Amino acid sequence: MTLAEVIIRLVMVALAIGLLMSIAPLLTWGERKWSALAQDRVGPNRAAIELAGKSITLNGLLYPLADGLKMIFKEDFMPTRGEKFLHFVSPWLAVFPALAVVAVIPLGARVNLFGHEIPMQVADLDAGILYLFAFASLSVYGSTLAGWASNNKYGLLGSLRTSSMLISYEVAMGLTLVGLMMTVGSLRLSDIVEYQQGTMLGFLPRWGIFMQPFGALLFFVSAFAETKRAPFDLPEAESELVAGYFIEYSGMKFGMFYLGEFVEVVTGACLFAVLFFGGWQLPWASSEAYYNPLVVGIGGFISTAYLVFFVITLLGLPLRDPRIQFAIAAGGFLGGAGLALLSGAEGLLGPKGGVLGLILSNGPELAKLLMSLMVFTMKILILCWFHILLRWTYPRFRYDQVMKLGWKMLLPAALVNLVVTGIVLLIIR
Amino acid sequence: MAESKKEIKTYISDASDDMTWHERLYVPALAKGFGVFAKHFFRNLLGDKEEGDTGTIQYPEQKIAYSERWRGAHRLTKRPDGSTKCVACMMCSTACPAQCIHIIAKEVDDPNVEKAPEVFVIDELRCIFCGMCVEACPKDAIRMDTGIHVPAMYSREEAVWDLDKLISNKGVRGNV
Amino acid sequence: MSVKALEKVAKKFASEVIDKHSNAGDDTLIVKRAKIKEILKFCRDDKELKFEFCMDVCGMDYLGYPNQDRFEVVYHLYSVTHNHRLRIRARVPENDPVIDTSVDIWPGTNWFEREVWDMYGVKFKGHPDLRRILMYEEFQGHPLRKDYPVNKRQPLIGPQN
Amino acid sequence: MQEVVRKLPTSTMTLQMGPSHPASHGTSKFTVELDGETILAIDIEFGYLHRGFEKMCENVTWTQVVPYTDRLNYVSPLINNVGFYMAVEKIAEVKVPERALYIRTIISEMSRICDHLTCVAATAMELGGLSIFFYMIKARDRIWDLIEDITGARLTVSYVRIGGVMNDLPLDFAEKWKPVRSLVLAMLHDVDVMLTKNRIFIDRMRNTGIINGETAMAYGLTGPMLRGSGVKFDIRKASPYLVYDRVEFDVPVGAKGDNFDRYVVRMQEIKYAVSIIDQCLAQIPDGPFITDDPRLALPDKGSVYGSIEGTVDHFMHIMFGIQVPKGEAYSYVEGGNGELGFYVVSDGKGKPYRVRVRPPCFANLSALPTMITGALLADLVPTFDSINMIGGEIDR
Repeated sequence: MTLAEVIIRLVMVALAIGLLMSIAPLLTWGERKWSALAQDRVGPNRAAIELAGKSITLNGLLYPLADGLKMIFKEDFMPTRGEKFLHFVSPWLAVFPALAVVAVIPLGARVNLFGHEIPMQVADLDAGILYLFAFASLSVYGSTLAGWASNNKYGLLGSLRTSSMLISYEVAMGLTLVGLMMTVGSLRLSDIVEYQQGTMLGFLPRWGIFMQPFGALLFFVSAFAETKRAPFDLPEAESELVAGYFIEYSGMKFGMFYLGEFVEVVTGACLFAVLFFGGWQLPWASSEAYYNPLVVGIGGFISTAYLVFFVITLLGLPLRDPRIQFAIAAGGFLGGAGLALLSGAEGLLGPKGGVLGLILSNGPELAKLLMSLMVFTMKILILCWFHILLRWTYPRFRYDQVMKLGWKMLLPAALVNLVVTGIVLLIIR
Repeated sequence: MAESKKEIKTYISDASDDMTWHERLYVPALAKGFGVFAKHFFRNLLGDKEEGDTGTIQYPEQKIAYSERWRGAHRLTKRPDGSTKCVACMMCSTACPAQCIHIIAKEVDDPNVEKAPEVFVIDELRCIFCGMCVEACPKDAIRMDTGIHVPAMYSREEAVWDLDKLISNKGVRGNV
Repeated sequence: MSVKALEKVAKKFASEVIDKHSNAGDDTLIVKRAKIKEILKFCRDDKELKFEFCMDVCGMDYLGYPNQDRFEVVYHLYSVTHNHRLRIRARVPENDPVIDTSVDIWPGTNWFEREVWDMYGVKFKGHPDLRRILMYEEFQGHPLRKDYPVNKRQPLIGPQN
Repeated sequence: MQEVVRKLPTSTMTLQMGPSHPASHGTSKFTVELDGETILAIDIEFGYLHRGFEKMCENVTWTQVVPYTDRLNYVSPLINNVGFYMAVEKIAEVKVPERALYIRTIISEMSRICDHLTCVAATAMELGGLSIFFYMIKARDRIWDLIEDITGARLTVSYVRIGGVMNDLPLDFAEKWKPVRSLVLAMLHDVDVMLTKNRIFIDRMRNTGIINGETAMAYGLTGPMLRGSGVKFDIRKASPYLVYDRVEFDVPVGAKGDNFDRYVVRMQEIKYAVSIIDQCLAQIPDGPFITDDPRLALPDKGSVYGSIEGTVDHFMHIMFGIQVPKGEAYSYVEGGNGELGFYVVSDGKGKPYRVRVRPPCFANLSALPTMITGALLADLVPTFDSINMIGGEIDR
């Protein structure tokens, strides 16, 4: 491994963790704000910083910050007769696996920049999906041990529910993906993404969700259950078990469970995007299309406009205002034009020397990199939004019903999906 | 009866017996429910914040207008010369279910005024804002139309409002 | 219909009846406590009466009323089938405040009788679980008796005096 | 090989839920004996909110009881007001003016809407559907705004007086009712779509907390709980009071007596309550809103300020209170949770000799052990919610 490769890997680690750690706290804000909107409320908007005599609230964007500060300085409570070591260690066990999952996820297109082959993922493992499953099952320990170590009956009930529920749903989750693995023929996540380019049947993007619609639904349900959020929030079931397995946690230890939950939401969205929504691929287009300035321009326009729109809704600005609408359009236009220019400039202007030449010669690759990153982020954000809004819509299951759903509905359905996929593949090939 | 039976029958409910097939599939009904929820989301996101659906009052910047009959903290009305209309007849303290009004009467020189309160205190912590004192007053001397809540206080003594304080309270709809 | 219910019970248990009236439209039967169980059972089981409901059981304290027992247990019965009501008041003397329970007739009277015990100190013979219900176990006395002072403080709650 | 059967030494777990527990609504405590998650036995303890309602009533005048009744079922205080004074009027044989009867019906039905909204909202919230809670509470708040318009307070209304009510309806009440009405109906539709066909919700509610009609009657259950069990008993129909015999409505009845039936019954009753208010507003006559009998009602302010008779009447009324003749009466109204009974005894001395309130949820809650034993811990939540225990009412 050369020094450059080491640096690339380190940068990738920073990028992956950075992406997770910036989206996850944002989601704690988004959860409150989006749920508030759907529930006919305004949501939190009072946290403020006094700057030059003006209080800046940023529409409640400061809440994650305030939360973090609060949790750090809050008393770290430890039940007297609890199991000290496990009580200390289990929040880490809850966060770490959730973070580790992101290592195998391709965040963007593999590019060739400045003479280096750069895969936009920390580790491109052959057995990427198996790695995912391994870490997903590790996360059971965190919550199970937390409840047990708290010496609390509610905690115990919560941890029992967690362990049985998570393990049951992992079985279903694993089986639903076998269909996809058979279709693609690889466990490597970058292969799966590569496979999802172009069109199928002439009019559909060749995405996992169209190749395996049933599998996608099943996977979505079981991945949802893995995050332990409503309607699958029986481990913490507010009204029965008060807070379930983390009832005796406070301060940053509680914060880590909380963060872990949101990290799981993000990684869940990443996984779902990679497996079923083509990862960083553009719909209908092949990955070669990233070198087409026109495609890059249109894609850039849409994704930049979306990101601007996202930021604007973050800030709570009124979307009815024509100026805001103009800003969104302008942002999209600038982004699209910039990317298209970057991609196609060398072709238009011919080769140049110096730093400009260096950038221009790497222009198409750079544009591809930026574009794919943006497309991927956009997909994640939409999925996270969907995930969070779903969480606030439904009442929760009962313990036995969730097990019944897992074993009696999801598992057989996954098997059926597997068999049908096998038959179809046999016929086609 | 049923309780005397020591043997306990454990049942796990199974609702599937009276559901239609599409209810049993979860997804259609869940999707519909999500549709309603998302409808609210987009209506509030794209709609006009001012007259939107939220109906949230940004207290303390915004305040709702109380109804005309709303019973707030008390006040004593005044005669044109600034003295209280109260004639210390004790009607209000008799009618008060919470016994929060305390009055000591005094004689006044003015021949048109029978009596006046020397001491008139209302313990606003005891008060339950039922409005019976206002009903009981034969002189329209006590009213609850100030439109103010009794504020939070640091000591119990502050909650006992005396004559001066009660006279200085203003009514929402003009000070009669 | 309603007068009939009153008359029927009064006729059947003529020896038990102390008084009866229909003031303000409420049929009232005042009885001795001895056969209260039979009376109530009759009220529930008789085809023409069929009082499925024992809507309320409450105590009364007639302290200082001469020529009558101090306590009363008042039953309000209702029949859905015939849509009529009946009030039965059973006199309970002060020196022996015990009356038969009606829990085995209507299980719903369980808590109501506990409350009467809690508030008036009338015991129900045969009640499966005669504990205090609104007050706490350590409470002294029975608060709704007329001789329990309104402003009395108990050691566990409120300021001491 | 010899077969060895080894039994693990297991024991049941006693779990104490409450008095400070989300499912206990703040004022009750369940001591639950659990085998795994199955409830073997449950003991309910309440009284944490006991403030001696009946004792207090014996020491104040007849008028001064009203504020106490506000605090019984604090979600529908107006029904309590009406119920108490109906008992007093029964003893004193008071004739209530027509308009007052209509006003009382309107406010009773508004309170019933609030009560059912709160109950269904709490059920949905504690099952995890927090959004439904917000939708319903928003609608309830709009109704409370109207109640504030009528009575001058949102919760502690003290509105009803003997022989009538305190104030007339505001002039623009019918105008203001229209948007509230459409909001309530739109909200009901939304909630209906989100819950009624939703299998997660059906699974949680169907076949949990079952009580059949016969047992329900033996336990003295009334209101939506009894009707959920299939017994068609509604005091508004069985012995119509106020103007319930002049409006058209139906009594929804469940079949199985489970939580889902009670939920459906409540949702239906909200719709009927809305229609009753509409009909009342269409029928309401003009006229006085309180009786003009000077022994019972305060004279109007004009005659108090202007005439010596009025002043004297006023003084007599306040100083000596209402004189209720000797007697006893039990009056019953259909409260949000069932039969709200007031048994009032007067010894003719100006103060109630005894005010006994029959809180509907007292009887309703006493059936909880039979409904929940053998079910799962999670079933306790919807079952307890559908009973709709109100701390102020049960603890008095």
